[in-house]
Amino acid sequence: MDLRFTAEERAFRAEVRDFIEANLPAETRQRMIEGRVPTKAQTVAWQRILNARGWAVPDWPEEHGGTGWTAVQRYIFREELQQTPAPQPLGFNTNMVGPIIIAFGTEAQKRHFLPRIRNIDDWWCQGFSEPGAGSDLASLKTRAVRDGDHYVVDGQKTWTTYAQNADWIFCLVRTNPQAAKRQEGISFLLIDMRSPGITVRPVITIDGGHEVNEVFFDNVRVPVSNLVGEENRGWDCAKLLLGHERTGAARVGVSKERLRRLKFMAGEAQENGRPLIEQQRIREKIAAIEVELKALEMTVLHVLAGGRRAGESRQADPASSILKLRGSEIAQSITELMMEVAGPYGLAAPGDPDAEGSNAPELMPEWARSAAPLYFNWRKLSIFGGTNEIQRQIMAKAFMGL
Amino acid sequence: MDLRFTAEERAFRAEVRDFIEANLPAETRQRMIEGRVPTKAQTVAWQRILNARGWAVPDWPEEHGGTGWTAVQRYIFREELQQTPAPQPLGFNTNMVGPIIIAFGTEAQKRHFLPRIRNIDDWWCQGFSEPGAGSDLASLKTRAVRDGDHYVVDGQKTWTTYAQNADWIFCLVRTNPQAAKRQEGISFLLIDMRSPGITVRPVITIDGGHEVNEVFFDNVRVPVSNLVGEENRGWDCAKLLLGHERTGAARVGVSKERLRRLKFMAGEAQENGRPLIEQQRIREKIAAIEVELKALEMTVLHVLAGGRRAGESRQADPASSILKLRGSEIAQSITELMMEVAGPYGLAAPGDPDAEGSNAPELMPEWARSAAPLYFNWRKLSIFGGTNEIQRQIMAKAFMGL
Amino acid sequence: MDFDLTEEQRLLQSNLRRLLADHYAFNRRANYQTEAPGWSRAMWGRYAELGLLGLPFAEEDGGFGGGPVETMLVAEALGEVLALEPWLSTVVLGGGLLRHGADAALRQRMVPAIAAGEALLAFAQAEPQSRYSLSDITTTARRDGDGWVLEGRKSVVLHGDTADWLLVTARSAGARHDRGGIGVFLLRGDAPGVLRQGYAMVDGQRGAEITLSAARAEAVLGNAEDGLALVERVVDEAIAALAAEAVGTMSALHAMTLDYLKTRKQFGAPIGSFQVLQHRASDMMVALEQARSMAMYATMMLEEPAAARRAALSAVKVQIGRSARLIGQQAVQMHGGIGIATEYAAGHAFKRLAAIDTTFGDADHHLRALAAEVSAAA
Amino acid sequence: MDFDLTEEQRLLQSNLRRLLADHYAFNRRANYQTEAPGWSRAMWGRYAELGLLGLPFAEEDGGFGGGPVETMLVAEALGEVLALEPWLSTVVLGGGLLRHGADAALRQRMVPAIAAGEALLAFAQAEPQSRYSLSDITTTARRDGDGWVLEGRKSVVLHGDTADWLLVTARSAGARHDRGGIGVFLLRGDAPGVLRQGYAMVDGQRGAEITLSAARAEAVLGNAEDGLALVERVVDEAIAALAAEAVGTMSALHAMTLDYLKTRKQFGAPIGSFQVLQHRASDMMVALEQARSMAMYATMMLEEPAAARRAALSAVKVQIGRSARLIGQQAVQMHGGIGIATEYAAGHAFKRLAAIDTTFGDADHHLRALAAEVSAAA
Repeated sequence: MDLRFTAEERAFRAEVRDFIEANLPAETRQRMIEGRVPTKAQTVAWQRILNARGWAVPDWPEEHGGTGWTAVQRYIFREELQQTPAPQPLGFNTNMVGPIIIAFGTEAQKRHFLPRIRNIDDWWCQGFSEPGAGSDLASLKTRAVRDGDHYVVDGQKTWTTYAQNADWIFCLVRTNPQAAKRQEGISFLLIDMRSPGITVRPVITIDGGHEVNEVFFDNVRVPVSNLVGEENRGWDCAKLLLGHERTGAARVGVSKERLRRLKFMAGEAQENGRPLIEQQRIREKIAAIEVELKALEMTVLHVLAGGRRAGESRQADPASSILKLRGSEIAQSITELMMEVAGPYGLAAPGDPDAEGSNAPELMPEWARSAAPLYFNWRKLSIFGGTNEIQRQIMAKAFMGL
Repeated sequence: MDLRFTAEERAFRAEVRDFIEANLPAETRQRMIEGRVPTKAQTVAWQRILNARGWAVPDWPEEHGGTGWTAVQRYIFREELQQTPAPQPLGFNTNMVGPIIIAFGTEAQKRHFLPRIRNIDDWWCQGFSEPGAGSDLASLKTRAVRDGDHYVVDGQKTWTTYAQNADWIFCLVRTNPQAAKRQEGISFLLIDMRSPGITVRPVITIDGGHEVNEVFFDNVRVPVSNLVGEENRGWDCAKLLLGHERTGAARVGVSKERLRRLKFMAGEAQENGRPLIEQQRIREKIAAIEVELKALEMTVLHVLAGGRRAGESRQADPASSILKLRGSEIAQSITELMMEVAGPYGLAAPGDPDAEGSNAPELMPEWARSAAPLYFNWRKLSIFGGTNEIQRQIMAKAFMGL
Repeated sequence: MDFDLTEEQRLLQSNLRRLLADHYAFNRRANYQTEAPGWSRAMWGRYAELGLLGLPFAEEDGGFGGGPVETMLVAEALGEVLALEPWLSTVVLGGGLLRHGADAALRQRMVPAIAAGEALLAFAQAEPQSRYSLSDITTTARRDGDGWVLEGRKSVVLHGDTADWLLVTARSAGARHDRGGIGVFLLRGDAPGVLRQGYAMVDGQRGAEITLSAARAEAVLGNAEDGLALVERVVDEAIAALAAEAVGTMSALHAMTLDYLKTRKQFGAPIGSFQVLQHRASDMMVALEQARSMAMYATMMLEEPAAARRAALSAVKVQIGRSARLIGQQAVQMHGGIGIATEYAAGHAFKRLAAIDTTFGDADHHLRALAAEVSAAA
Repeated sequence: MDFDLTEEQRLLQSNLRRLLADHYAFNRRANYQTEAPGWSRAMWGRYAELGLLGLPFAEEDGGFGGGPVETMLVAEALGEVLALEPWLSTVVLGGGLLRHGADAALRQRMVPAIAAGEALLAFAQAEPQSRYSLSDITTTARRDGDGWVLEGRKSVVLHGDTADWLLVTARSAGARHDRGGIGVFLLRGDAPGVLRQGYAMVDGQRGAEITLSAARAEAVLGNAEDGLALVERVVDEAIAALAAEAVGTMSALHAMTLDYLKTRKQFGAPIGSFQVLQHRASDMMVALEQARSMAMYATMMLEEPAAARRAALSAVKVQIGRSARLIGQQAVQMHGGIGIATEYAAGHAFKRLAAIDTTFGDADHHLRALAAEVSAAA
């Protein structure tokens, strides 16, 4: 049992850090430090830099462009991206549709799509959630009816992140409404967003940002060749995603970076002419979050190194739920504290300057701008990706037999 | 709407306070300040002083010795007792068996028992809970079988507070095991604790104290004349108690007194040669509890003054649950903080010096002695009298229609 | 002790609630927000008709003689619908400064216009560096003939963009943090030297950054060096009103959440049938009741001597902040995704509650103030 | 990075767990508590046989060369059964002081006796006024010939009543709070001038108040004026051991609670079928996992330089305190009445966890220490 990083792992971290320092465009980094989401162009440009270096898809098999890194190396890579901060790989591409095509796709699908996914030649979005089917995915209603060489898709998806950027959408659709179980009769389709009959309606969130959308399908014709896996077996694809990426939800690197930002803000904000960071209570709150984040980081490393006793079999390990739960709670507590530190200026926050209803950012100090929008936006962290209530339920049922 | 006490109410408070100051034995008060439960003799002596003054049973109808006070006056009286602190009226006598006999008893029962209850000539205890029937009272199993002029009682009661002091016990017993509903077929019996067949077994709690007991009934013969109300209608009596005494559970006066004690302790305890009360974090924790207690007190006054909008009908008012919940949480948070203030000495706490396993109290400072025992003992506040989970359930079901 | 409302108070409450029910449905609120000033001039006229705008002023000044209880009732009702209009800034803040600080002549000049809905007021108190300190003032007031000329920058001024009149704190003497030397000055909003940059704040209310360059005051309220006590009193009154407004908002948000729990189905059952959400709703109910109790306490303590009043209002603000955070966050969480979509009311209530916490000192700021007064018991 | 145990470590763990399973059922623990020293001499002998007592000492001193991981495994297993014996005071505290502070001759004299179970040690550090400060020492050490004579009062000394040897901090120079001038002295427990009053502490462990009146030391560990760094190091090692012990206790308490939830019925169903209690159990599981992670972190950081080590161990103590409070309180709450009855194990685990929080500084004490180091980021 040696709980420290090895010399090789430390060297690897240095290599990654140096590469990011040398290659990440400064304005991308600054935008992210300010708490804003990178633009589509910034995300794509960075992914192409990584792809050129061979680091676009560390989690993929080497034959499809993966790096062959250990779990610890992949963790270090992700943490370095998060801490810089640099745009993270577009999850819909690299963590979702890519692995599914690798696991279930035809050779033709792999040949055509995988290189484009890696390089974000196609920006993908995810069509799973529907109105009335949030955490209860299996109750989805969007249907696809076979018509010759095509499926005809009708229905509605919601909470579709960055649909406005997307070239393609991967969807769960109902192909057999008569199936005995609700999970049966669902298929996994790849749909070109330029297809006639697709409408994207923006959903503006309370931070003023435009991240999510509703996507409507009205008689959309999808070639049968875009079916992934077997018809009516789309649930297998969905399940693959549930098992995937156990430690990413902890977002340790992101929270480290945001904590650093919080400490910067607390050095800038003043009360009675002194920086807030000098106040005992603020320091204690920061220290308390740092303790929690350290505990979370150790749990992540424990999982990565495979040393968890209960973790022999991936199925029986509650770690995913714990990491999601704590990761979101810690991230949210940082944004709460940012809001507190911003103080009155928090009320005047401009939101995403690209979004509607924004204020002139120059009226307020730069350090205070992102606090409120981030606080509001990150409420999603305990909702999306399986609510925190669902995580607690999973733990109780699956790991404690309650 | 005038949210302040009237001049009459303030004068009444002064009268009560003066009487307590003049008549409460100093050693009773000191014992309670130290966080110890008054002895049986102290409780009885004080109740007799109150009884002589005509203040033994303020909540009872005047014909049975009640004072005819308003709800606000009764609150002031109780709060003054709690804040002094003085022993509170023995609830089993004055709040439980007394009101039940008043509501359901025969004339003979009233004549015989009520004066003795008022004066604690008889010390009563309560036989409701059973092993396996904690919050689910209706599942009780102790049975009473009619045999001529007697019932023969067999079974077991548990968590029986001060059974070791008691002359009498009032019990819920099952008289008709075949009843359609579980609540039916239960009767309310008065049982002399000296009856052959009764065994009392002490249950020592983790603070080292002896407050609760198990009471075993083995062929105990109880005269039928000790049945209160109708046979098989004992649930009506139990329900009377549930509706009774809505604001007492808040324990505002007790918490005020314990907060004062906490602030005394924090003035005595030192770190680096300075009193703990000078530490910002301790002060903030105390201030936070004071805020919560003030909110609770205002809620109590609001209920008392009858001004709550939802409170027109007693049945439809969630106040009882809120008061019980917050009252117990606040009291527990004070004991937590006492434990913190006591510091290392908290570990050496002597517990109740009358109880087993006690240490020599003279080895540690007086101010630190009661912290740990009280912290341990008061865990009961969120368990007994309807757990806090039950209170939340009641609110959700009865008042929010969930 | 008496918690009952008078017949008149009941009437006021029900009339206002009816007005708001008729005109302040959530979709209309969104429309009001896009009107030129960022709120509804028509509603402002209706408030005037109903007597809201002159309510707390003395009858001899042209008001209706209402007290703290009336203000509480109005604030709570406005909070229920997340009203956008400058009632707090005009009637409670600006109006409060006039009531307690202006001489009879000035009051009698201003109050009728306020009551008629013809004068909007804003309180320009905070500065970029001042955070929650009421005495951290660098804006200066300089004697000029028999008047005053102001110089400085005021920040996040609630409804400062549309106000006809600004009430501005400025330093006529003393150093930056001194308690003495502060005056409250009345300026026309469009006076020469007043530069206003307005914006919508995160909760939909309007704010402004205001730069004063040799801006001439119309009047000073009382003594130009002695205004801090007045400011503290009026800020405490505003905290009491904010507490009541927050209670209204929390109460509406709790009700919205209960509705959602009863109608939204998941896994084949209304989500309100899940015990965890039931208990969460109970915790919200407790938090609401605590806040309501403290809003009443605030109302009751406004007439007490300054030290007791300030401590009480700090306690109120702590409780309001904590209840608001719990109720706001849990309401959003239980609504799921739609809790953070601008198309639904819940997220807006959540944001307004967050903003109220930050207005005139957040829960922690006031907790620190209370902690400073804690001492050992005998 | 490697979280796997070696084969030897696995064996140690399973042998110890087997021993405890055979001999430390809850009812036997109650019996041990009534034995003369308040714990089991027989168990102490078995620990010695298993090699626990010499484990962390170097082989050349007569030990078995174990490291922090071995100590963690032992502490966790002992925590699972709420073991009463003076392992922490003898092996971790007393033993740690000897390992890091004693010269080879003294080590080689003491260690074999410790390993054989023939020498019990206690660390007499705290004083009535010192609370959690390690440098607040008024006990004095005075040169007397070539030896030292001690005078003062030591308080709440863990297992001080039965210890054969006391390791006592005393001031040979400097003023009360000075970091310099502190030495660690070795005394026989029954030396003339040592008055010991033992008692059972709230968690069933033994404590003692010790008065030293011209008590003569057998040795001083290292320099008599320079002992604080040694004390800090050993206290950090003890915090790491306490963290692991707490993890064992929390883990057992969580398991006990799950058992209870599955077997105890109310309203016709196991109470574990109630969703609120299910989620509570999940929160306990999360708290346990956080504590476990930090116990490993503690183990990993013990060899780091003092400043990093102290900060890390403070973070550990904060997390352990918070997890312990949540798990302890919730376990009692879910057990209901029997959670606070001495006849059941849950309440004892709750009390031990509360005691661990208070030992060597509670969560808040260490949070303050961490907060002192927080600074603004660039």
